Amino acid sequence: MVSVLKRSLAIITLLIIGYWLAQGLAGVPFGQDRMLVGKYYLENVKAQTGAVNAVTAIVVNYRGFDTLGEVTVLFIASTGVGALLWRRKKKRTAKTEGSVVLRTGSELLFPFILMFGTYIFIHGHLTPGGGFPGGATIATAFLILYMAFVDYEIPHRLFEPLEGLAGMGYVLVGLIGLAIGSYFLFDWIWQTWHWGAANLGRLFSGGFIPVIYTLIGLKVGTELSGIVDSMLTEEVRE
Amino acid sequence: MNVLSATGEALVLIGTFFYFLSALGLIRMPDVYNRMQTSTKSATLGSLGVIIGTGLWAVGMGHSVAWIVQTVVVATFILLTNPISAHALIRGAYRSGIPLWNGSVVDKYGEHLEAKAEAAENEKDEGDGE
Amino acid sequence: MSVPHIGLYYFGALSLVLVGIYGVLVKKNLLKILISLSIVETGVNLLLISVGYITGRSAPILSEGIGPKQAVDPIPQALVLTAIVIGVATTAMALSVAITLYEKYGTLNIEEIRRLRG
Amino acid sequence: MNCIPCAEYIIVALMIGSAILAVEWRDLLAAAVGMAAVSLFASILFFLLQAPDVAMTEAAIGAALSGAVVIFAIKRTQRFETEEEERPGWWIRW
Repeated sequence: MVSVLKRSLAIITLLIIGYWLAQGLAGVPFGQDRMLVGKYYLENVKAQTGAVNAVTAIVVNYRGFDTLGEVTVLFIASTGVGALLWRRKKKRTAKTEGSVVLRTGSELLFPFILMFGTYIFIHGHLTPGGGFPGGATIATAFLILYMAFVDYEIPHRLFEPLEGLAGMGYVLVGLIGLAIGSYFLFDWIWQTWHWGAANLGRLFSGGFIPVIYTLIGLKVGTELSGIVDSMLTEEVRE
Repeated sequence: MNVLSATGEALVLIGTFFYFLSALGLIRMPDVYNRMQTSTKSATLGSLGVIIGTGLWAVGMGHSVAWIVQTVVVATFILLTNPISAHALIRGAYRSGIPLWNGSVVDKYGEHLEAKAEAAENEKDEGDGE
Repeated sequence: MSVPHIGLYYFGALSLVLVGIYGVLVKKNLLKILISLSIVETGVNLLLISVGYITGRSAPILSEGIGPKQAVDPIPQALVLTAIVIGVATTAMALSVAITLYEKYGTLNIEEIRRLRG
Repeated sequence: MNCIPCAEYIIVALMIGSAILAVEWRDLLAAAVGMAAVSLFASILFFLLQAPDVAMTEAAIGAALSGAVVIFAIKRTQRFETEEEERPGWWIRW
Protein backbone atom coordinates (compact mmCIF):
# COMPACT_ATOMS: atom_id res chain seq x y z
CA MET A 1 0.00 0.00 0.00
CA VAL A 2 1.31 3.34 -0.94
CA SER A 3 1.80 5.45 2.12
CA VAL A 4 -0.13 8.65 2.59
CA LEU A 5 3.09 10.60 3.05
CA LYS A 6 4.39 9.58 -0.34
CA ARG A 7 1.10 10.44 -1.99
CA SER A 8 0.91 13.87 -0.44
CA LEU A 9 4.55 14.59 -1.25
CA ALA A 10 3.89 13.62 -4.87
CA ILE A 11 0.80 15.81 -5.02
CA ILE A 12 2.65 18.83 -3.60
CA THR A 13 5.45 18.32 -6.14
CA LEU A 14 2.90 18.08 -8.91
CA LEU A 15 1.17 21.26 -7.78
CA ILE A 16 4.46 23.13 -7.94
CA ILE A 17 5.30 21.72 -11.38
CA GLY A 18 1.78 22.43 -12.61
CA TYR A 19 1.82 26.03 -11.41
CA TRP A 20 5.16 26.58 -13.07
CA LEU A 21 4.03 25.06 -16.37
CA ALA A 22 0.74 27.00 -16.31
CA GLN A 23 2.68 30.19 -15.66
CA GLY A 24 4.65 29.51 -18.78
CA LEU A 25 1.64 28.56 -20.86
CA ALA A 26 -0.30 31.66 -19.84
CA GLY A 27 2.14 33.64 -21.98
CA VAL A 28 1.17 31.59 -25.04
CA PRO A 29 -2.47 32.55 -25.65
CA PHE A 30 -4.65 29.88 -27.18
CA GLY A 31 -5.84 30.18 -30.76
CA GLN A 32 -3.74 33.07 -32.00
CA ASP A 33 -1.78 33.33 -35.19
CA ARG A 34 1.90 32.84 -34.45
CA MET A 35 3.04 31.05 -37.58
CA LEU A 36 6.51 31.84 -38.90
CA VAL A 37 7.77 28.93 -40.96
CA GLY A 38 4.31 27.47 -41.36
CA LYS A 39 3.20 30.49 -43.35
CA TYR A 40 5.96 29.95 -45.88
CA TYR A 41 5.07 26.27 -46.17
CA LEU A 42 1.38 26.99 -46.62
CA GLU A 43 1.95 29.61 -49.30
CA ASN A 44 4.39 27.59 -51.36
CA VAL A 45 3.24 24.02 -50.82
CA LYS A 46 1.30 23.70 -54.07
CA ALA A 47 3.99 25.21 -56.26
CA GLN A 48 6.96 23.51 -54.64
CA THR A 49 5.67 20.01 -53.97
CA GLY A 50 2.43 19.52 -55.89
CA ALA A 51 0.62 18.19 -52.82
CA VAL A 52 -2.66 19.55 -51.48
CA ASN A 53 -2.29 18.28 -47.92
CA ALA A 54 0.31 20.53 -46.29
CA VAL A 55 1.01 18.14 -43.40
CA THR A 56 1.98 15.36 -45.78
CA ALA A 57 4.17 17.70 -47.80
CA ILE A 58 6.02 18.74 -44.64
CA VAL A 59 6.45 15.19 -43.39
CA VAL A 60 7.74 13.74 -46.64
CA ASN A 61 9.13 16.58 -48.67
CA TYR A 62 10.36 19.48 -46.55
CA ARG A 63 11.42 17.29 -43.65
CA GLY A 64 12.03 14.01 -45.41
CA PHE A 65 15.37 13.46 -43.72
CA ASP A 66 13.71 13.70 -40.32
CA THR A 67 11.12 11.13 -41.38
CA LEU A 68 13.90 8.82 -42.50
CA GLY A 69 15.29 9.09 -38.98
CA GLU A 70 11.89 8.33 -37.48
CA VAL A 71 11.53 5.25 -39.66
CA THR A 72 14.97 4.16 -38.47
CA VAL A 73 13.88 4.59 -34.83
CA LEU A 74 10.80 2.49 -35.59
CA PHE A 75 12.98 -0.18 -37.16
CA ILE A 76 15.33 -0.23 -34.18
CA ALA A 77 12.42 -0.47 -31.73
CA SER A 78 10.86 -3.32 -33.66
CA THR A 79 14.18 -5.14 -33.85
CA GLY A 80 14.65 -4.56 -30.13
CA VAL A 81 11.30 -6.14 -29.32
CA GLY A 82 12.20 -9.10 -31.51
CA ALA A 83 15.62 -9.47 -29.89
CA LEU A 84 14.41 -9.14 -26.30
CA LEU A 85 11.65 -11.68 -26.73
CA TRP A 86 13.72 -14.08 -28.81
CA ARG A 87 13.55 -17.69 -27.72
CA ARG A 88 14.81 -20.84 -29.30
CA LYS A 89 11.40 -22.41 -29.74
CA LYS A 90 8.46 -20.08 -30.01
CA LYS A 91 4.83 -20.84 -30.50
CA ARG A 92 1.52 -19.20 -29.83
CA THR A 93 0.02 -20.44 -26.60
CA ALA A 94 -3.52 -19.10 -26.89
CA LYS A 95 -6.07 -21.57 -25.62
CA THR A 96 -9.46 -20.16 -26.54
CA GLU A 97 -10.47 -20.37 -30.14
CA GLY A 98 -12.57 -17.47 -31.37
CA SER A 99 -16.20 -18.23 -32.02
CA VAL A 100 -17.60 -18.99 -35.47
CA VAL A 101 -19.05 -15.51 -35.80
CA LEU A 102 -15.73 -13.86 -35.00
CA ARG A 103 -13.73 -16.09 -37.33
CA THR A 104 -16.09 -15.67 -40.27
CA GLY A 105 -16.42 -11.94 -39.70
CA SER A 106 -12.70 -11.32 -39.44
CA GLU A 107 -12.01 -13.36 -42.56
CA LEU A 108 -14.67 -11.37 -44.37
CA LEU A 109 -13.44 -7.99 -43.17
CA PHE A 110 -9.70 -8.58 -43.47
CA PRO A 111 -9.35 -7.67 -47.19
CA PHE A 112 -11.49 -4.58 -46.70
CA ILE A 113 -9.33 -3.34 -43.84
CA LEU A 114 -6.21 -3.95 -45.94
CA MET A 115 -7.84 -2.06 -48.81
CA PHE A 116 -8.70 0.84 -46.52
CA GLY A 117 -5.15 1.05 -45.22
CA THR A 118 -3.82 1.05 -48.77
CA TYR A 119 -6.29 3.76 -49.71
CA ILE A 120 -5.11 5.86 -46.79
CA PHE A 121 -1.47 5.78 -47.74
CA ILE A 122 -1.93 6.09 -51.49
CA HIS A 123 -4.11 9.17 -51.11
CA GLY A 124 -1.85 10.72 -48.48
CA HIS A 125 -1.15 13.86 -50.50
CA LEU A 126 -4.84 14.63 -51.07
CA THR A 127 -6.80 13.62 -47.98
CA PRO A 128 -5.93 13.32 -44.29
CA GLY A 129 -3.80 10.30 -43.69
CA GLY A 130 -0.58 9.04 -45.13
CA GLY A 131 1.85 6.26 -44.51
CA PHE A 132 1.78 6.26 -40.73
CA PRO A 133 -2.01 5.89 -40.19
CA GLY A 134 -2.25 3.56 -43.20
CA GLY A 135 0.44 1.29 -41.86
CA ALA A 136 -1.22 1.29 -38.44
CA THR A 137 -4.53 0.30 -40.04
CA ILE A 138 -2.85 -2.60 -41.85
CA ALA A 139 -1.26 -3.73 -38.59
CA THR A 140 -4.73 -3.61 -37.00
CA ALA A 141 -6.00 -5.98 -39.69
CA PHE A 142 -3.34 -8.52 -38.77
CA LEU A 143 -4.11 -7.95 -35.08
CA ILE A 144 -7.73 -8.93 -35.73
CA LEU A 145 -6.60 -12.17 -37.37
CA TYR A 146 -4.36 -12.87 -34.38
CA MET A 147 -7.34 -12.34 -32.08
CA ALA A 148 -9.67 -14.58 -34.04
CA PHE A 149 -7.48 -17.58 -34.81
CA VAL A 150 -5.49 -19.58 -32.30
CA ASP A 151 -2.64 -20.61 -34.56
CA TYR A 152 -2.43 -17.75 -37.03
CA GLU A 153 0.97 -16.24 -37.73
CA ILE A 154 1.95 -13.55 -40.16
CA PRO A 155 3.78 -14.78 -43.28
CA HIS A 156 7.30 -14.18 -41.98
CA ARG A 157 8.92 -15.16 -45.24
CA LEU A 158 7.07 -12.35 -47.00
CA PHE A 159 7.17 -9.73 -44.29
CA GLU A 160 10.84 -9.67 -43.34
CA PRO A 161 12.19 -9.01 -46.84
CA LEU A 162 9.36 -6.51 -47.44
CA GLU A 163 10.38 -4.57 -44.33
CA GLY A 164 13.99 -4.33 -45.45
CA LEU A 165 13.15 -3.56 -49.05
CA ALA A 166 10.81 -0.72 -48.07
CA GLY A 167 13.51 0.92 -45.97
CA MET A 168 16.04 0.46 -48.74
CA GLY A 169 13.62 1.88 -51.26
CA TYR A 170 13.28 5.06 -49.19
CA VAL A 171 17.04 5.59 -49.20
CA LEU A 172 17.19 4.70 -52.89
CA VAL A 173 14.58 7.29 -53.83
CA GLY A 174 16.62 9.83 -51.91
CA LEU A 175 19.87 8.76 -53.59
CA ILE A 176 18.36 9.20 -57.07
CA GLY A 177 17.90 12.85 -56.20
CA LEU A 178 21.57 13.01 -55.23
CA ALA A 179 22.59 11.25 -58.42
CA ILE A 180 20.87 13.61 -60.82
CA GLY A 181 22.78 16.53 -59.46
CA SER A 182 21.02 17.87 -56.43
CA TYR A 183 20.70 17.06 -52.72
CA PHE A 184 19.63 13.95 -50.83
CA LEU A 185 15.84 13.37 -50.91
CA PHE A 186 15.45 15.89 -53.74
CA ASP A 187 11.96 15.67 -55.23
CA TRP A 188 13.10 14.61 -58.68
CA ILE A 189 9.66 13.67 -60.01
CA TRP A 190 8.18 17.09 -59.36
CA GLN A 191 11.13 19.47 -59.61
CA THR A 192 12.72 18.24 -62.82
CA TRP A 193 9.79 16.95 -64.86
CA HIS A 194 6.81 18.74 -63.29
CA TRP A 195 5.05 15.43 -63.73
CA GLY A 196 1.40 15.78 -62.83
CA ALA A 197 1.29 19.56 -62.79
CA ALA A 198 -1.82 19.47 -64.97
CA ASN A 199 -3.95 17.52 -62.54
CA LEU A 200 -3.08 19.10 -59.21
CA GLY A 201 -5.40 17.78 -56.53
CA ARG A 202 -5.95 14.44 -58.25
CA LEU A 203 -4.30 11.12 -57.60
CA PHE A 204 -1.42 11.31 -60.09
CA SER A 205 0.31 14.37 -58.72
CA GLY A 206 2.40 15.31 -55.75
CA GLY A 207 5.83 14.36 -57.02
CA PHE A 208 7.42 11.53 -55.04
CA ILE A 209 5.10 11.85 -52.05
CA PRO A 210 2.85 8.88 -53.00
CA VAL A 211 5.89 6.73 -53.75
CA ILE A 212 7.58 7.43 -50.43
CA TYR A 213 4.35 7.19 -48.48
CA THR A 214 3.65 3.78 -50.01
CA LEU A 215 7.07 2.64 -48.84
CA ILE A 216 6.54 4.13 -45.36
CA GLY A 217 3.10 2.52 -45.13
CA LEU A 218 4.48 -0.90 -46.01
CA LYS A 219 7.31 -0.48 -43.51
CA VAL A 220 5.12 0.73 -40.64
CA GLY A 221 2.53 -1.98 -41.29
CA THR A 222 5.03 -4.81 -41.39
CA GLU A 223 6.95 -3.59 -38.35
CA LEU A 224 3.90 -3.04 -36.14
CA SER A 225 2.50 -6.45 -37.06
CA GLY A 226 5.95 -7.87 -36.34
CA ILE A 227 5.80 -6.29 -32.87
CA VAL A 228 2.37 -7.85 -32.32
CA ASP A 229 3.71 -11.20 -33.46
CA SER A 230 6.71 -11.20 -31.16
CA MET A 231 4.61 -10.08 -28.17
CA LEU A 232 2.12 -12.89 -28.73
CA THR A 233 4.40 -15.86 -29.28
CA GLU A 234 5.82 -17.43 -26.15
CA GLU A 235 8.48 -19.97 -25.42
CA VAL A 236 7.36 -23.58 -25.41
CA ARG A 237 8.88 -25.74 -22.72
CA GLU A 238 9.28 -29.36 -23.54
CA MET B 1 -37.53 20.53 -49.64
CA ASN B 2 -38.83 17.47 -51.42
CA VAL B 3 -39.70 13.86 -50.69
CA LEU B 4 -36.11 12.66 -50.46
CA SER B 5 -34.95 15.17 -47.91
CA ALA B 6 -38.16 14.73 -45.90
CA THR B 7 -37.51 10.97 -45.79
CA GLY B 8 -33.92 11.65 -44.76
CA GLU B 9 -35.00 13.89 -41.92
CA ALA B 10 -37.50 11.30 -40.73
CA LEU B 11 -34.78 8.62 -40.81
CA VAL B 12 -32.42 10.82 -38.79
CA LEU B 13 -35.18 11.39 -36.24
CA ILE B 14 -35.88 7.65 -35.97
CA GLY B 15 -32.16 6.97 -35.57
CA THR B 16 -31.90 9.54 -32.80
CA PHE B 17 -34.86 7.92 -31.06
CA PHE B 18 -33.08 4.56 -31.13
CA TYR B 19 -29.93 6.20 -29.74
CA PHE B 20 -32.04 7.51 -26.89
CA LEU B 21 -33.49 4.04 -26.28
CA SER B 22 -30.00 2.54 -26.18
CA ALA B 23 -28.80 5.12 -23.67
CA LEU B 24 -31.91 4.46 -21.57
CA GLY B 25 -31.27 0.71 -21.66
CA LEU B 26 -27.67 1.28 -20.59
CA ILE B 27 -29.00 2.82 -17.38
CA ARG B 28 -32.03 0.64 -16.78
CA MET B 29 -30.84 -2.89 -17.48
CA PRO B 30 -29.71 -5.08 -14.59
CA ASP B 31 -26.51 -6.85 -15.73
CA VAL B 32 -23.70 -6.69 -18.28
CA TYR B 33 -25.31 -8.95 -20.85
CA ASN B 34 -28.63 -7.13 -20.98
CA ARG B 35 -26.91 -3.75 -21.11
CA MET B 36 -24.62 -4.87 -23.90
CA GLN B 37 -27.53 -6.28 -25.86
CA THR B 38 -29.68 -3.20 -25.63
CA SER B 39 -26.86 -0.79 -26.33
CA THR B 40 -25.49 -2.66 -29.32
CA LYS B 41 -28.74 -3.56 -30.99
CA SER B 42 -30.39 -0.21 -30.85
CA ALA B 43 -27.17 1.73 -31.41
CA THR B 44 -26.58 -0.22 -34.62
CA LEU B 45 -30.08 0.52 -35.82
CA GLY B 46 -29.78 4.16 -34.80
CA SER B 47 -26.47 4.55 -36.65
CA LEU B 48 -27.97 3.02 -39.78
CA GLY B 49 -30.90 5.40 -39.62
CA VAL B 50 -28.79 8.49 -39.00
CA ILE B 51 -26.18 7.69 -41.65
CA ILE B 52 -28.54 6.70 -44.48
CA GLY B 53 -30.84 9.54 -43.51
CA THR B 54 -27.97 12.01 -43.87
CA GLY B 55 -27.20 10.67 -47.33
CA LEU B 56 -30.81 10.94 -48.48
CA TRP B 57 -31.09 14.40 -46.99
CA ALA B 58 -27.99 15.63 -48.81
CA VAL B 59 -29.20 14.20 -52.13
CA GLY B 60 -32.57 15.80 -51.60
CA MET B 61 -30.91 19.16 -50.89
CA GLY B 62 -29.26 19.00 -54.30
CA HIS B 63 -25.80 17.64 -53.53
CA SER B 64 -24.22 14.95 -55.66
CA VAL B 65 -25.23 11.27 -55.65
CA ALA B 66 -21.83 10.37 -54.15
CA TRP B 67 -23.30 11.22 -50.74
CA ILE B 68 -25.79 8.36 -50.77
CA VAL B 69 -23.22 5.89 -52.16
CA GLN B 70 -20.69 6.76 -49.47
CA THR B 71 -23.23 6.63 -46.67
CA VAL B 72 -24.54 3.26 -47.85
CA VAL B 73 -21.00 1.87 -47.82
CA VAL B 74 -20.39 3.23 -44.32
CA ALA B 75 -23.71 1.81 -43.13
CA THR B 76 -22.87 -1.61 -44.57
CA PHE B 77 -19.61 -1.74 -42.70
CA ILE B 78 -21.21 -0.63 -39.47
CA LEU B 79 -23.83 -3.35 -39.94
CA LEU B 80 -21.04 -5.88 -40.41
CA THR B 81 -18.63 -4.85 -37.67
CA ASN B 82 -20.74 -3.64 -34.76
CA PRO B 83 -22.56 -6.93 -33.96
CA ILE B 84 -19.33 -8.92 -34.37
CA SER B 85 -17.45 -6.76 -31.89
CA ALA B 86 -20.35 -6.88 -29.44
CA HIS B 87 -20.47 -10.66 -29.77
CA ALA B 88 -16.74 -10.98 -29.07
CA LEU B 89 -17.02 -8.65 -26.06
CA ILE B 90 -19.93 -10.57 -24.56
CA ARG B 91 -18.21 -13.90 -25.12
CA GLY B 92 -15.12 -12.58 -23.38
CA ALA B 93 -17.25 -11.32 -20.51
CA TYR B 94 -18.91 -14.72 -20.12
CA ARG B 95 -15.64 -16.61 -20.20
CA SER B 96 -14.06 -14.33 -17.61
CA GLY B 97 -16.80 -15.38 -15.20
CA ILE B 98 -19.13 -12.43 -14.83
CA PRO B 99 -22.36 -13.79 -13.31
CA LEU B 100 -25.74 -13.54 -14.97
CA TRP B 101 -28.58 -11.53 -13.49
CA ASN B 102 -30.62 -13.41 -10.87
CA GLY B 103 -33.75 -13.35 -12.98
CA SER B 104 -32.26 -14.82 -16.15
CA VAL B 105 -33.87 -18.03 -17.34
CA VAL B 106 -31.96 -19.06 -20.45
CA ASP B 107 -28.21 -19.74 -20.59
CA LYS B 108 -27.63 -21.45 -23.91
CA TYR B 109 -23.90 -20.74 -24.05
CA GLY B 110 -23.35 -22.22 -20.61
CA GLU B 111 -25.28 -25.34 -21.59
CA HIS B 112 -23.21 -25.57 -24.75
CA LEU B 113 -19.97 -25.30 -22.81
CA GLU B 114 -21.11 -27.93 -20.31
CA ALA B 115 -22.12 -30.33 -23.06
CA LYS B 116 -18.75 -29.82 -24.70
CA ALA B 117 -16.90 -30.45 -21.44
CA GLU B 118 -18.95 -33.60 -20.80
CA ALA B 119 -18.24 -34.90 -24.28
CA ALA B 120 -14.53 -34.32 -23.75
CA GLU B 121 -14.73 -36.11 -20.39
CA ASN B 122 -16.50 -39.13 -21.88
CA GLU B 123 -13.97 -39.35 -24.66
CA LYS B 124 -11.14 -39.25 -22.17
CA ASP B 125 -12.73 -41.99 -20.06
CA GLU B 126 -13.18 -44.22 -23.07
CA GLY B 127 -9.60 -43.60 -24.08
CA ASP B 128 -8.47 -44.61 -20.57
CA GLY B 129 -10.61 -47.72 -20.71
CA GLU B 130 -9.03 -48.89 -23.86
CA MET C 1 0.43 34.49 -6.28
CA SER C 2 -2.41 34.48 -8.70
CA VAL C 3 -3.77 31.55 -10.62
CA PRO C 4 -2.67 31.90 -14.25
CA HIS C 5 -5.44 31.80 -16.81
CA ILE C 6 -4.98 29.16 -19.51
CA GLY C 7 -7.34 27.79 -22.15
CA LEU C 8 -9.37 24.60 -21.96
CA TYR C 9 -7.12 22.52 -24.19
CA TYR C 10 -4.01 23.66 -22.35
CA PHE C 11 -5.73 22.65 -19.12
CA GLY C 12 -6.58 19.19 -20.46
CA ALA C 13 -3.08 18.56 -21.79
CA LEU C 14 -1.44 19.83 -18.60
CA SER C 15 -3.73 17.67 -16.46
CA LEU C 16 -2.83 14.57 -18.47
CA VAL C 17 0.88 15.30 -18.03
CA LEU C 18 0.47 15.85 -14.28
CA VAL C 19 -1.65 12.73 -13.77
CA GLY C 20 0.94 10.69 -15.66
CA ILE C 21 3.81 12.10 -13.60
CA TYR C 22 1.84 11.28 -10.44
CA GLY C 23 1.56 7.67 -11.60
CA VAL C 24 5.27 7.50 -12.33
CA LEU C 25 6.14 8.93 -8.90
CA VAL C 26 3.77 6.94 -6.72
CA LYS C 27 3.17 3.55 -8.32
CA LYS C 28 5.57 0.66 -7.96
CA ASN C 29 4.38 -1.68 -10.67
CA LEU C 30 6.42 -1.51 -13.87
CA LEU C 31 3.45 -1.92 -16.19
CA LYS C 32 1.56 0.80 -14.34
CA ILE C 33 4.55 3.12 -14.75
CA LEU C 34 4.57 2.42 -18.49
CA ILE C 35 0.83 3.11 -18.72
CA SER C 36 1.42 6.44 -16.93
CA LEU C 37 4.22 7.30 -19.35
CA SER C 38 1.88 6.61 -22.24
CA ILE C 39 -0.64 9.03 -20.74
CA VAL C 40 2.10 11.68 -20.43
CA GLU C 41 2.89 11.15 -24.09
CA THR C 42 -0.74 11.70 -25.10
CA GLY C 43 -0.80 14.89 -23.04
CA VAL C 44 2.33 16.27 -24.69
CA ASN C 45 0.93 15.52 -28.14
CA LEU C 46 -2.30 17.31 -27.26
CA LEU C 47 -0.32 20.30 -25.97
CA LEU C 48 1.68 20.57 -29.20
CA ILE C 49 -1.40 20.39 -31.40
CA SER C 50 -3.27 22.97 -29.34
CA VAL C 51 -0.33 25.38 -29.53
CA GLY C 52 -0.61 25.21 -33.31
CA TYR C 53 -4.35 25.85 -33.41
CA ILE C 54 -5.69 29.18 -34.67
CA THR C 55 -9.27 30.14 -33.90
CA GLY C 56 -11.66 30.02 -36.82
CA ARG C 57 -9.36 28.36 -39.32
CA SER C 58 -9.66 24.92 -40.85
CA ALA C 59 -7.38 21.96 -41.44
CA PRO C 60 -4.25 22.51 -43.60
CA ILE C 61 -5.62 20.75 -46.67
CA LEU C 62 -5.65 23.35 -49.40
CA SER C 63 -8.68 22.24 -51.38
CA GLU C 64 -11.26 24.56 -52.90
CA GLY C 65 -12.15 27.49 -50.73
CA ILE C 66 -9.31 27.04 -48.28
CA GLY C 67 -6.32 29.17 -49.07
CA PRO C 68 -3.08 29.63 -47.13
CA LYS C 69 -4.81 32.31 -45.06
CA GLN C 70 -7.51 29.97 -43.76
CA ALA C 71 -5.39 27.08 -42.48
CA VAL C 72 -3.96 26.26 -39.07
CA ASP C 73 -0.26 25.74 -38.43
CA PRO C 74 0.78 22.46 -40.12
CA ILE C 75 4.16 21.98 -38.47
CA PRO C 76 3.05 20.68 -35.02
CA GLN C 77 0.70 18.28 -36.77
CA ALA C 78 3.54 16.94 -38.89
CA LEU C 79 5.68 16.47 -35.79
CA VAL C 80 2.97 14.75 -33.74
CA LEU C 81 1.98 12.47 -36.62
CA THR C 82 5.32 10.70 -36.51
CA ALA C 83 5.68 10.97 -32.72
CA ILE C 84 2.57 8.85 -32.09
CA VAL C 85 3.84 5.93 -34.17
CA ILE C 86 7.29 6.13 -32.60
CA GLY C 87 5.59 6.25 -29.19
CA VAL C 88 3.79 2.95 -29.59
CA ALA C 89 6.95 1.26 -30.87
CA THR C 90 9.04 2.46 -27.93
CA THR C 91 6.25 1.52 -25.51
CA ALA C 92 6.26 -1.98 -26.96
CA MET C 93 10.01 -2.18 -26.49
CA ALA C 94 9.77 -1.06 -22.86
CA LEU C 95 7.01 -3.62 -22.28
CA SER C 96 9.21 -6.37 -23.66
CA VAL C 97 11.96 -5.30 -21.25
CA ALA C 98 9.36 -5.58 -18.47
CA ILE C 99 8.38 -9.07 -19.67
CA THR C 100 12.02 -10.16 -19.65
CA LEU C 101 12.43 -8.79 -16.10
CA TYR C 102 9.32 -10.67 -14.98
CA GLU C 103 10.62 -13.90 -16.44
CA LYS C 104 13.92 -13.43 -14.61
CA TYR C 105 12.73 -12.19 -11.20
CA GLY C 106 9.13 -13.32 -11.03
CA THR C 107 7.86 -9.91 -9.97
CA LEU C 108 7.10 -6.51 -11.44
CA ASN C 109 7.60 -4.49 -8.25
CA ILE C 110 10.52 -2.17 -8.87
CA GLU C 111 11.71 -2.27 -5.26
CA GLU C 112 11.88 -6.05 -5.26
CA ILE C 113 13.78 -6.02 -8.51
CA ARG C 114 16.29 -3.56 -7.09
CA ARG C 115 16.79 -5.69 -3.99
CA LEU C 116 17.47 -8.82 -6.00
CA ARG C 117 20.29 -7.20 -7.91
CA GLY C 118 23.79 -8.62 -7.84
CA MET D 1 -27.81 27.16 -30.53
CA ASN D 2 -24.15 26.39 -31.05
CA CYS D 3 -22.98 24.02 -28.35
CA ILE D 4 -19.57 22.88 -29.56
CA PRO D 5 -17.86 24.40 -26.46
CA CYS D 6 -19.96 22.32 -24.04
CA ALA D 7 -19.00 19.19 -25.96
CA GLU D 8 -15.38 20.22 -25.61
CA TYR D 9 -15.76 20.69 -21.86
CA ILE D 10 -17.45 17.29 -21.50
CA ILE D 11 -14.80 15.51 -23.54
CA VAL D 12 -11.92 17.11 -21.63
CA ALA D 13 -13.57 16.17 -18.33
CA LEU D 14 -14.09 12.57 -19.48
CA MET D 15 -10.49 12.39 -20.68
CA ILE D 16 -9.05 13.59 -17.38
CA GLY D 17 -11.38 11.24 -15.50
CA SER D 18 -10.24 8.24 -17.56
CA ALA D 19 -6.61 9.23 -17.02
CA ILE D 20 -7.07 9.37 -13.23
CA LEU D 21 -8.87 6.02 -13.25
CA ALA D 22 -6.21 4.46 -15.48
CA VAL D 23 -3.53 5.50 -13.00
CA GLU D 24 -5.49 4.58 -9.87
CA TRP D 25 -7.08 1.24 -10.78
CA ARG D 26 -5.23 -1.69 -9.29
CA ASP D 27 -6.46 -4.08 -11.95
CA LEU D 28 -3.96 -3.60 -14.78
CA LEU D 29 -6.38 -4.86 -17.42
CA ALA D 30 -8.83 -2.13 -16.49
CA ALA D 31 -5.96 0.39 -16.47
CA ALA D 32 -5.08 -0.59 -20.05
CA VAL D 33 -8.67 -0.01 -21.09
CA GLY D 34 -8.57 3.37 -19.35
CA MET D 35 -5.44 4.27 -21.30
CA ALA D 36 -7.18 3.37 -24.56
CA ALA D 37 -10.11 5.58 -23.52
CA VAL D 38 -7.74 8.51 -22.92
CA SER D 39 -6.36 8.03 -26.43
CA LEU D 40 -9.85 7.88 -27.92
CA PHE D 41 -10.98 11.12 -26.26
CA ALA D 42 -7.71 12.77 -27.24
CA SER D 43 -8.37 11.73 -30.82
CA ILE D 44 -11.75 13.48 -30.73
CA LEU D 45 -10.00 16.59 -29.38
CA PHE D 46 -7.43 16.40 -32.18
CA PHE D 47 -10.26 16.39 -34.67
CA LEU D 48 -11.86 19.42 -33.01
CA LEU D 49 -8.46 21.17 -33.16
CA GLN D 50 -8.50 20.77 -36.98
CA ALA D 51 -5.86 18.06 -37.15
CA PRO D 52 -7.57 15.17 -38.99
CA ASP D 53 -4.31 13.40 -39.83
CA VAL D 54 -3.29 13.22 -36.20
CA ALA D 55 -6.80 12.18 -35.18
CA MET D 56 -6.73 9.23 -37.57
CA THR D 57 -3.31 8.13 -36.39
CA GLU D 58 -4.24 8.44 -32.74
CA ALA D 59 -7.48 6.50 -33.23
CA ALA D 60 -5.73 3.67 -35.05
CA ILE D 61 -2.68 3.50 -32.78
CA GLY D 62 -3.78 4.71 -29.37
CA ALA D 63 -7.10 2.98 -29.17
CA ALA D 64 -6.25 -0.28 -30.91
CA LEU D 65 -2.56 -1.14 -31.07
CA SER D 66 -1.28 0.49 -27.89
CA GLY D 67 -3.97 -1.07 -25.71
CA ALA D 68 -3.47 -4.42 -27.40
CA VAL D 69 0.28 -4.36 -26.79
CA VAL D 70 -0.22 -3.55 -23.09
CA ILE D 71 -2.81 -6.32 -22.77
CA PHE D 72 -0.41 -8.83 -24.33
CA ALA D 73 2.24 -7.81 -21.81
CA ILE D 74 -0.29 -8.27 -18.97
CA LYS D 75 -1.15 -11.71 -20.35
CA ARG D 76 2.49 -12.73 -20.12
CA THR D 77 3.10 -11.28 -16.64
CA GLN D 78 0.47 -10.75 -13.93
CA ARG D 79 -2.91 -9.13 -13.89
CA PHE D 80 -2.97 -7.29 -10.57
CA GLU D 81 -0.71 -4.57 -9.38
CA THR D 82 0.42 -6.22 -6.16
CA GLU D 83 1.37 -9.78 -5.41
CA GLU D 84 -1.63 -10.62 -3.26
CA GLU D 85 -4.59 -12.23 -4.91
CA GLU D 86 -7.25 -9.64 -5.55
CA ARG D 87 -10.77 -9.85 -6.79
CA PRO D 88 -11.96 -7.82 -9.72
CA GLY D 89 -13.35 -4.54 -8.46
CA TRP D 90 -16.87 -3.31 -8.08
CA TRP D 91 -16.94 -1.88 -11.57
CA ILE D 92 -17.09 -5.40 -12.98
CA ARG D 93 -19.51 -6.89 -10.50
CA TRP D 94 -21.85 -3.92 -10.71
